[in-house]
Amino acid sequence: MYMDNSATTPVNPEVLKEMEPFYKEEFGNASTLYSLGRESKKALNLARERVANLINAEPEEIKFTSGGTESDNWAIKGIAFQKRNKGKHIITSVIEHPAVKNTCKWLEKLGYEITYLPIQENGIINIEDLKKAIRDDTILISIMHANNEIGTIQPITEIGKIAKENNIIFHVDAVQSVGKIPLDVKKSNIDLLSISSHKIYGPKGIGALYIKKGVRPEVLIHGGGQENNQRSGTENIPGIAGFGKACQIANDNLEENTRKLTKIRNKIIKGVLSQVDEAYLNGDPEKRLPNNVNFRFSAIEGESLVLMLDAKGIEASTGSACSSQSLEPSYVLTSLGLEPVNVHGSLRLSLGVENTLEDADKVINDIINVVNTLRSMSPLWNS
Amino acid sequence: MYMDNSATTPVNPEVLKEMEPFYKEEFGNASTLYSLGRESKKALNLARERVANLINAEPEEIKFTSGGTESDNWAIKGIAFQKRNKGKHIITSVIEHPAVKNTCKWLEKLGYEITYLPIQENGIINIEDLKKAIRDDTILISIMHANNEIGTIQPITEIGKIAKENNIIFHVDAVQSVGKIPLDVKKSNIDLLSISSHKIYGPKGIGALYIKKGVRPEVLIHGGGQENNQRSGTENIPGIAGFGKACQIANDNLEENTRKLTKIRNKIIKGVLSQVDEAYLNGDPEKRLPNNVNFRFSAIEGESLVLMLDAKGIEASTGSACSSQSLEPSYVLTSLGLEPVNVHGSLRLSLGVENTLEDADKVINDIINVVNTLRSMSPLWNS
Amino acid sequence: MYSEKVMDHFANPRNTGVIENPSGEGTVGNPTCGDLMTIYITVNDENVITDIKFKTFGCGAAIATSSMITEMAIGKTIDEALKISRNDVAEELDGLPPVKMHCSNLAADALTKAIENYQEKQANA
Ligand SMILES: Cc1ncc(COP(=O)(O)O)c(C=O)c1O
Ligand SMILES: Cc1ncc(COP(=O)(O)O)c(C=O)c1O
Ligand code: FES
Ligand code: FES
Repeated sequence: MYMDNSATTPVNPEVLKEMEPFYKEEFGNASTLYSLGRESKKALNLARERVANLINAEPEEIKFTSGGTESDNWAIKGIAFQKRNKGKHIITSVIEHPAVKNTCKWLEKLGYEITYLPIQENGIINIEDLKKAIRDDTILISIMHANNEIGTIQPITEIGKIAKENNIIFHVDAVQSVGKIPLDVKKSNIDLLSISSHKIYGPKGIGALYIKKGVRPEVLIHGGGQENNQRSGTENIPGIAGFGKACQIANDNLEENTRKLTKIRNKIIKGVLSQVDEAYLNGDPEKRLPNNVNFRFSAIEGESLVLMLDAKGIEASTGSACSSQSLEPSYVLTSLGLEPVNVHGSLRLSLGVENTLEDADKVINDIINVVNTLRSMSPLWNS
Repeated sequence: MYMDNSATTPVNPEVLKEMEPFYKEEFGNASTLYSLGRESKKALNLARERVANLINAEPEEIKFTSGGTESDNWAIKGIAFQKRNKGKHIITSVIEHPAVKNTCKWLEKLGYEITYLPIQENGIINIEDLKKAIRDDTILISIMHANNEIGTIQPITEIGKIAKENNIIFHVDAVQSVGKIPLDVKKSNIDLLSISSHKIYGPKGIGALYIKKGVRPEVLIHGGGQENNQRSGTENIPGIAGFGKACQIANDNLEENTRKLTKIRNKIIKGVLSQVDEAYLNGDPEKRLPNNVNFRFSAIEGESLVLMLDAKGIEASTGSACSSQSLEPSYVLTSLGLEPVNVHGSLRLSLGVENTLEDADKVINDIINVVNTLRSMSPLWNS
Repeated sequence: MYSEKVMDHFANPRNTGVIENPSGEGTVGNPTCGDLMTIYITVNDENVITDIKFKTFGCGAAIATSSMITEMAIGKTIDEALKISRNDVAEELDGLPPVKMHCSNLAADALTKAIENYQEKQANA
């Protein structure tokens, strides 16, 4: 029972079918003269339309990249370089994905100033904080749509309005939200938006940056002039075709999946919180992705929790220090105001379209058992 | 009859087989705790070894990227940024791929100085020119191994020796040569080397940068810390696994393919030059890739040549101005000293492992016919 | 990530729990990641460890090394047990990932502390 869909998803069989011809018969380079390349060209155009449709953009506003990380890097560095004469101040939040956070850290080394907006107890930024942070030399606001750990959804339409009023470029990392909740780049006044294919049942190694017409971030990857001279490199046609198909499927099933996943999510949350002592939900109970559950349990550690659930056939993840290479607890969870010892016992379940209400029963039971087992050997647990 | 393998290659069926499990059952993220990610991790390690073996590097010196273009950008910008306090002078050649050339042009905008070494009539740089170009503030030499249009092979071992003596980082764009001719990063004193998967029967959208132990170009794509903190982004496991397999196959068959392709290549060259009037070979007859043929024919234009060959079932390419988006003739061919009018009639055939000696017969015949047809309607041709 | 032996000791930890009125007990915290481990021992008149139990709040490696060290220490004299080094524990488990080596330190330190606690009690008796 795979419940780590925020890390990555399996590829939908229909997506794979869409990709296959481009590995073998239709492998031609999209920029060649001869007929073999024509199908590639068509696939490229179709995929561009499908990605655009999912976020209400125009096809020519979609540029393909190697994934969400590259899209984030391109958007932020691209604007930082392009607007360096206008200003060097960027506003972001403390809970952005490392692709945004570490890009900002690098820009700090180059002399940029970054404001990292705090989050409230529910994981959401305070709009007043944003307003106060804006300066004359602010060139970019980069705020994620939904957080990858706690699933909280930021008020991007309000933010977009403020950005527009202040004539500041607005970038949204929508890697976790795209295809899961409604998203409209026009309505939300978004200038740049990052998407990744492997979070929505598409292949890995492909993503896109939506770039609003008229916005021109400096190029990150120079070369042969593909993607309208904005992102070079021979186009990954199978990947692009698969990504496009994944977007179309996500679009067609958005409402139904939301309804279904919300039910499963709420069942798991209710089941665990009502049956496990000292269990809490991280993040906002309402303003969260339909597929995200993030618990914390006192007196136990997340890596062992995840490993024991794995032994029971459930794949999940944790923000515990022990599970990271750096032995530091999740900065998203500590930003919520949690003490490191409480971050220790965190558990993220990120549901996928294949999960069912029966899965919820199993996972609730297994969590109860595993938490009890670990607590029985914990020196911090006295019952 | 596909003869445009320098643009891109079909994916080898064995490569595709290697990739398939990672789309479906073994789709797990390589950095997860649970068992599902373990196979991904293993695949990552195996691929790293296979790529390393092909160029006599150590596995940990291989970093996966989204392709040759990204590798070139990373190598050059990475050293430019890292060494900016040591100097801002870079040496490259006039016939580099746009991924190198346009990266250098961008660095010029940032205040770097670039020396573009000329080439001799045979398409190869003069080592004396290189020696003379070196300055105290030279931080990088970036010279391609084999050229993508005319297939000429640069003396990288001599260049590597000079770079080492002068304590200058040496980057090689080996996208066209890797897997086709022997390459030894240790022997040639190479610090950075770009590879692309889709030129050697691997999937598109994946490549690698070899980074010699101790060399530390600034990171191009920041984020979650994958690839030992040097190239972030969720790893494209199917792509990486396929790329690794392609490298292993190329390695196992290197000598045999070289022998076979050289024969076909020489047969085509001899057949065409001896039977077509005013036909010439661009580039060096000896120091060239076993799979590269590049002709020029007077009084005709390349786009029509390619389209007519396509109608006869042969896929090829040209450096003609008419075939490019910018309507400029190939700078590689003009760098050889050719007048634009002579570049017009250029034709590149890049052979693949599937080509046979019989294919040579067909292509010779078709070229003769097509050249005759086009000349019969050319005002420049009087016979 | 972990060896089969680590996973075995993690999934089926030996000697978990508390000894009431132990001969010695030692608790150490892990400054690196904030984990906690307590080891309880019973020692007989010949200075042999006859019973040992642990409680651990920590990762898979912390639990496995706790379990492993109890098996390594039981039946040994306290002098022999004091010689069990941090590396011995990791080796006995067929190795640990480098980032997890500090967890085996935790186990060895907790055992040492429990033995020292026993020795102090003896000295004060
Ligand atoms: C919010 C967010 N942004 C960016 C990324 C990076 O995307 P990718 O893995 O495609 O590089 C991820 C996922 O890892 C993510 O969850
Ligand atoms: C010499 C050379 N360098 C770089 C590249 C770029 O590689 P990729 O298409 O994988 O980005 C190519 C091919 O397009 C090439 O021929
Ligand atoms: S107890 Fe934290 S890493 Fe082992
Ligand atoms: S003749 Fe048509 S583009 Fe050159």
